[in-house]
Amino acid sequence: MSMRLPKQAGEWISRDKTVRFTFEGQEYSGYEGDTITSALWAAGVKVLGRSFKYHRARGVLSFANHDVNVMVTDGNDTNIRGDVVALGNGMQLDAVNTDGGVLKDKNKYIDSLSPLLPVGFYYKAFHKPARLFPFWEKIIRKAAGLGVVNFNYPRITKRKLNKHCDLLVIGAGPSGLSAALAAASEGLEVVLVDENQSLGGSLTYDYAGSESSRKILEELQAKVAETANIHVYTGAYAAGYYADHMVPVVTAKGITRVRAKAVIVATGVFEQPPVFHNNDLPGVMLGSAAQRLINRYAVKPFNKGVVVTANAHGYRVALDLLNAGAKVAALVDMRAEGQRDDLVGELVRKGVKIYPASCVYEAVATSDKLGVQGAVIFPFDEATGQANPGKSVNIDCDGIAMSAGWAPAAALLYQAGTGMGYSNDIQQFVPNCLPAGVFAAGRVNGVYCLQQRANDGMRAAAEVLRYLGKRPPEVTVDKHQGPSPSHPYPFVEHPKGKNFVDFDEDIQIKDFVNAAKEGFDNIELMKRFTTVGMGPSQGKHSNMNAIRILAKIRNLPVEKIGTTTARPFFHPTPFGHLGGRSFHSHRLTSIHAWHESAGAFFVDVGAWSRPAYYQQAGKSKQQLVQEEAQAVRQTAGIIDSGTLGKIEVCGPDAALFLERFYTGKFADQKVGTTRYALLLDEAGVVVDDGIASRLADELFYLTISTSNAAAVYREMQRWLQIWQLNVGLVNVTGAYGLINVAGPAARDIVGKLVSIDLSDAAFPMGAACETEVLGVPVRLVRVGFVAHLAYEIHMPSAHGLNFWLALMEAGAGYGIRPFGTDAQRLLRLELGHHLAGYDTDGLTNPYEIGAESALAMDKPFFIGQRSLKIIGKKKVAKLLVPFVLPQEYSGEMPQDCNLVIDGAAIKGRVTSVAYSPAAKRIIGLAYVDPARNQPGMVFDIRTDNGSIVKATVVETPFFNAD
Amino acid sequence: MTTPQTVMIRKTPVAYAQQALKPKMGELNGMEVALEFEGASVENARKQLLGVTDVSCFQRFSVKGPQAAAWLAAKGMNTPAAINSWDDAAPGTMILRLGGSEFLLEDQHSGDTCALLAKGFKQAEVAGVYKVQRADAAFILSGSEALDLLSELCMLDLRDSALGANAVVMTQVAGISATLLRQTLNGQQVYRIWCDGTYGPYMWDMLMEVAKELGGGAVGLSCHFKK
Amino acid sequence: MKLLECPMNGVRPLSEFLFGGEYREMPDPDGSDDYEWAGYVHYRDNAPGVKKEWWYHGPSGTWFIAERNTLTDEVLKTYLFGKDPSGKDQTGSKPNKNQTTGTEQSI
Amino acid sequence: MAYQLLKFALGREYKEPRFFRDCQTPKKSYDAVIIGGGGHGLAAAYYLAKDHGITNVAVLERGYIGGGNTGRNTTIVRSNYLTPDGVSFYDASVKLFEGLSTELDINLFYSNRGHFTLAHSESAMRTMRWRAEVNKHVGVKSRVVGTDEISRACPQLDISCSGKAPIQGALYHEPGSIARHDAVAWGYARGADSMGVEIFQNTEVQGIDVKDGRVQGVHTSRGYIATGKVLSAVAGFTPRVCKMVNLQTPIVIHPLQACVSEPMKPWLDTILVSGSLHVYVSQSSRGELVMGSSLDPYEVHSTRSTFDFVEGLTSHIVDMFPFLSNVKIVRQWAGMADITPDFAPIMGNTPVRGFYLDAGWGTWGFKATPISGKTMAYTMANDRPHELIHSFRMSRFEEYELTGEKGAASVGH
Repeated sequence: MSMRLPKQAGEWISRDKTVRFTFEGQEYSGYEGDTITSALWAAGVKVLGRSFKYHRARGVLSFANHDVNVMVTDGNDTNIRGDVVALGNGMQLDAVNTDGGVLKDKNKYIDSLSPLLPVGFYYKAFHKPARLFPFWEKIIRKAAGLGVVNFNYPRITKRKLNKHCDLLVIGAGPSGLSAALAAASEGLEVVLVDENQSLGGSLTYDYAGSESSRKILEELQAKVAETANIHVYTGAYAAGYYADHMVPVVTAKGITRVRAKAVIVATGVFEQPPVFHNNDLPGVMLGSAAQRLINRYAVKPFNKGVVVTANAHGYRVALDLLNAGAKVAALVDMRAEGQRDDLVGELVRKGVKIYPASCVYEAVATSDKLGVQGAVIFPFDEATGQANPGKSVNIDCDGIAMSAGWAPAAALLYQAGTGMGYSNDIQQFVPNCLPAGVFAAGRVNGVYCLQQRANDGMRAAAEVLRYLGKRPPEVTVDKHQGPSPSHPYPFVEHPKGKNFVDFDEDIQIKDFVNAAKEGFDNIELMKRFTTVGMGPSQGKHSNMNAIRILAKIRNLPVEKIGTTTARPFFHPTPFGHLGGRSFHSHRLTSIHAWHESAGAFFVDVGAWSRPAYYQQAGKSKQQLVQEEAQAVRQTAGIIDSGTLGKIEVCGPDAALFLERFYTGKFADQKVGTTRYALLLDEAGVVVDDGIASRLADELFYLTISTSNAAAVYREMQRWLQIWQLNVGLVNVTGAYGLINVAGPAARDIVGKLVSIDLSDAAFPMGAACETEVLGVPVRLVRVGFVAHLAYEIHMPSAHGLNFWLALMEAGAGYGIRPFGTDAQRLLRLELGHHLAGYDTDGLTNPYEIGAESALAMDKPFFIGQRSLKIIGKKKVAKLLVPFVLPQEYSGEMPQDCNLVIDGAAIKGRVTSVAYSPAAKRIIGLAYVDPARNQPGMVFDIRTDNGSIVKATVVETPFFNAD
Repeated sequence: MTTPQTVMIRKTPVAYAQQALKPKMGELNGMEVALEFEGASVENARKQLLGVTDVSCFQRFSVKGPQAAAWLAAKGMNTPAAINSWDDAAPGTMILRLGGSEFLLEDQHSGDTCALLAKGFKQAEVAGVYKVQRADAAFILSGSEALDLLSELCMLDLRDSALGANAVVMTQVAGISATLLRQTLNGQQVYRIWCDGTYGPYMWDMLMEVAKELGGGAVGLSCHFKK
Repeated sequence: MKLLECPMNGVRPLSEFLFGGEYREMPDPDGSDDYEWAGYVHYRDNAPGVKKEWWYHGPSGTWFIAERNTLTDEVLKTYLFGKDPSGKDQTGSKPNKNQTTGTEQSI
Repeated sequence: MAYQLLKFALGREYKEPRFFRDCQTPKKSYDAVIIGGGGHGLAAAYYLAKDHGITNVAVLERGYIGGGNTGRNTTIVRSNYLTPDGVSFYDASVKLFEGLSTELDINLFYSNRGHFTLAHSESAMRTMRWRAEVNKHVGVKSRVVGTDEISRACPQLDISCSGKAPIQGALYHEPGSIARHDAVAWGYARGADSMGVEIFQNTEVQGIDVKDGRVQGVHTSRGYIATGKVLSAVAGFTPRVCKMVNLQTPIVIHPLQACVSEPMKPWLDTILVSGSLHVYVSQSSRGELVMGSSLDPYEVHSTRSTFDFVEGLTSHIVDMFPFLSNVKIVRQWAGMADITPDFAPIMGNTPVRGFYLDAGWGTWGFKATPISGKTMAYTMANDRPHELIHSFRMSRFEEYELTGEKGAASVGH
């Protein structure tokens, strides 16, 4: 039976655009503008989902983005919220969390088992005997969760934007709209956000029956539309409040991080369900939900209904129902005094019977338990909260609208650090101490009268202007008059329970009572034990009622109970939105394209991509790495080392600076030479090592290992500030390219390009100079890290490829071969050099790697020196030594990080191990017992498969260079 | 020794990222540069909507140190008085004051101011001035949607009301350090972005990825500078 | 994201900064015994309160001092090392035997 | 067993007793006072009573029990550490956990799911081997596995991580488990309470009385309590409590954040950790994905949430599981972690006689709950550190004998 109404004045649907869809296999149609729920309800479908725990039938509850029991899947996406997600043509929808469909859910039997499953039952069952728990756990895990995830769902990248404004107004109801307009008229740039598709907040449903309120709404909407400095985001929710007024605003398209100078929270209130037996049946809904159905979507909530209320709002709901052509069989007012204004007369004139001082004791379920067939009304003693069974009235109806009170939508205020106090005038938490730059207006601020809500918006805007240094006129807001909009205790006990407080988690009144009996009688423990508020709606309709129940149990005023902490997000927010377009930055040298075309296999080193080795068809990595290394030993190899950190230290105090920064001496270093530079931290731990080339009296050029470059430069900057030396630091890591040509033919190859004398006498190991190559100024350094004869050429990085090509050409006749980081690691190992960060870890001190010779302990100061004086008094715990395996060794190849074992004790580990084609045996570095560090001594390495290999300590280099 | 006599042409730092687009390349200041991607009519329209242009080939010269400002002034350069601001150092050459005591000069399109300064700089002769070797990837971002693009890649408020006409900001763009300012080029307000050249391909890719979504794309150098 | 004011570059989102730890005056290495030195390296009063901290603005390479309440995460002020505008700052005020003048302060 | 459920159905009155008494007025003195009613403090109280017969004990909790990091962590239990001492210690914890539901008679949902630490680079693979070798040496089941085995355990995982950080392999740790964190605290509280320990919630310690280098008592919001032994088990608040006895430590407080998705039908059966992507994720018995990341990058003594955390985390999760794009995050939260320079705890006696420290837990506190309780109870009862915690002694810092956990710690949850 169609529940669609004739055109309603402010309706959000487009009747000329029909939308066809299916739900649980049945075909339906709705209109563009419908949500899934409104279209189904219009089509007369009332069972929209099943509850999480007991699998009870559920329909509309809030119709405000917390109908968590109405989640559907379209086969592609899951956990789609029917109450707010727009209907799309061709959607094929099914309810989640059912076994066999929403009507015939095979799990509905769990409802009748509910007495077996009291609060916290799972803590008390299934664990004995322990061996059976995995069996029970499988069953429990099968029952867990809501929707089924589609593993083929595509990756979606949403944009994440940044927006700056003077004022962010969250909520475009009467107070938010008034606030935005007032602030904008004073010239502020305003962002106005509302989660609905249309501005107006409660004006789009609550006062919708009234001509005058519609006029107010239209005027406000028109004014906002013509105000250029109000930027409106509809269909957008403020997901959370973060430090310094940053509020991510979420729409279907993505997230905008709004950074405001001030924020007005005008988020309104959530209607709270009164609690009675079967208050969850499809057809029982909040009054505001009924109004939304009628006034936004032109859908009749039910044909003949009962309104249960404890405030004026319920009377307006009844009027809206009557206007929509529904019969109102009774209006049940829980208050002893009932309502005392014109609304009463109006309803009575329209034939509605009013039951003051009464309650709905239970909703009577239809025989199939899928809907309402009546309501049982009992007199209600407001003072004691007791229903009196004496004079009950049974009323036939197919729906119940509930309006007993509200809870502030104050999550953002809490997150901002707002102090909230409980107002007995309105039985609601209201802000009483707002953080700087954060303001509240409207019902979330405890202001209920429509005119005063607009005033309150203007008042908040005036406070914002004052906060921003302007002088606006004072705006006053009248204090709340008349009866409270919320009932202090709208709960009706029932021997059969099923009076739901939390619809997400199926939590009933007795669950709270029992939790308290077991000692979980403060709000946080109660939340954890009962799981109230932990479902997807995050307590929007349950937290306040939980607090009221606990206050009653403990016989304390509500404010003594306090609230649980409100965490982001306001509404659940998709991974894809939050992740957005992730920035995966990376650095490439100017030779990258060449490496790629030469078959390089790249590895990430910090932000850089570096060739690990160059692939060739039919050859293994192992083979290629050996070949690349052999080329260096036999003729020449070439490697792109442009990723190394490069720092210039210049100025009169340059040498002094380095003497303090590094462990060695630099003051007496001759121009044109290089020195080893070892950096420690203040605890004496090895941080990095590199090479310092003195290019002029006042110019040192440092190379730093790739992954430490940025950190070392930062530390140089920091210490320079502390020491106040006359030094300039220039980080030229990206500005210079670096190519290393190594091997016996290196001199001949490099000599083809450079004009200076490269002979050992003129340019020995450790020499460095500035010269010109190919007409370009370069820095040339003779190094010995991977081979005894090797040259580093440092050139402006845009010339890197040219130099690479020129060197390849120059070396062609010698069989020059590019090599990657894998071969480099092997080559330096063959020479016995350790790699900082590879052969050391975050706690290694220089004594453990045998670096005493690099420590100028006689200097007045260097970073880490004082700690070394302490460490130096202690016995070294482990020592890095070079080792070899017997040439004939044919067992399992030891790997890096295999342990050095002595009986039952771990003595150390292998840090580098490889087969050396030059030494023709397996060589490596390992930490060993310091007592076993002498050449010729033997220690045990345990390989992956557990076998013990005898390794022998040797001296380096591992092979005879001649 | 066999030094080639011809001057070697450098590749732009973003060449790697551009190669798939197969732009028409030319040479400026000794560097290869993409002159045109899809033809003048497409790129002229794109320039108005959202265009990304590689101008890494512009000549640059940079110094830092306590005496840097004085040294530049002595060389006849106009230096900005305020920190983090830019100005014209000389006709056709802009100068960015990066923080307090570092200066970046850039010849717009062509010119030899930077080359002359570089030639005239001898480290040993000037105290308190240190040459800063640079290898920037540099971009022009033009068009009505440029701010929209930047609002995704940069967290700063870059509206005209917040970003002064002569302001220089050192910030993060697409998660990496970059220098950014706005400038008027042939009557059009454009944004200029510099980052370390080794991040150039990444930056180009990110700018293009977002630009394409917004209907924009690559614009060749010729579209902004008719030779 | 939290905002922080770099003394050279103004207010920026926290993602542009690196935390450099608490600023602590180094004791005279020659004048302190092993225990005192180990205490300087390892021990600190890390109860919440206003602390002087090192922060680094990455895009410009600027180290500076922030006085921050570590309980509320509120930044009271920021300034370059040794340049507390109130003049109360003791950082770097100790005479340094090797200190020279004409240094470059902001790099 | 399930017959327990019938008991609930048949009884007319709800007869479940209180978990623990509602203590309001402390006695004048106790044999020991434990500051901090989290898992660690309650476990220490439990083992003091059970193992050492010391039952005249007060546990003082500023808020409510289990409300600190016990209730904020992502509930992972494992022992695949790097140092032999670390592995042995946590292995002892895992073994206690395995029998804990039975011992405390509460279902902790201790769920053995297996734990993969993903390696996205060769250097990460080296560290995995290092950990595996040490674990094997100590008898803990950890081994280096290839991508095929990871895919078998979690076929939904994109091994290439959307091409951004291809997975090379992993350290597989068979005993890796998750548990219901709150229940651990409640179980220990009930156990301790039943043996006579008094638990005071909403009770703040305002000062500690020390005379001649010895603890004399504590000043609380419920009055002065005399005692000769005080244990501080207050992760996140350690520096504040240490200040009361003028003790400086290397501990710095950094927030650690986590978040949870909406419930979905369980599909992720294992625990996944990625150091390079700063992600750890498992799926709870409620069907929620429970996720965390690395520590916040700077010191803050508060539990505020940041948006950057959840942005970074989700982008990495989507790299691993692209199909989660439209699945939603429900809630994020934070705890405060004690961080030490070597990523190992500080446990044992202190220079202040009678003041014992159970601190410096970084991000690993939950998994150590039983063993920390047991070893600290031993340490307090005997006034000398239990042998399992020797390398976690505070004096290691001034002795420059830091533990080696730092070597492998990128993300270590």
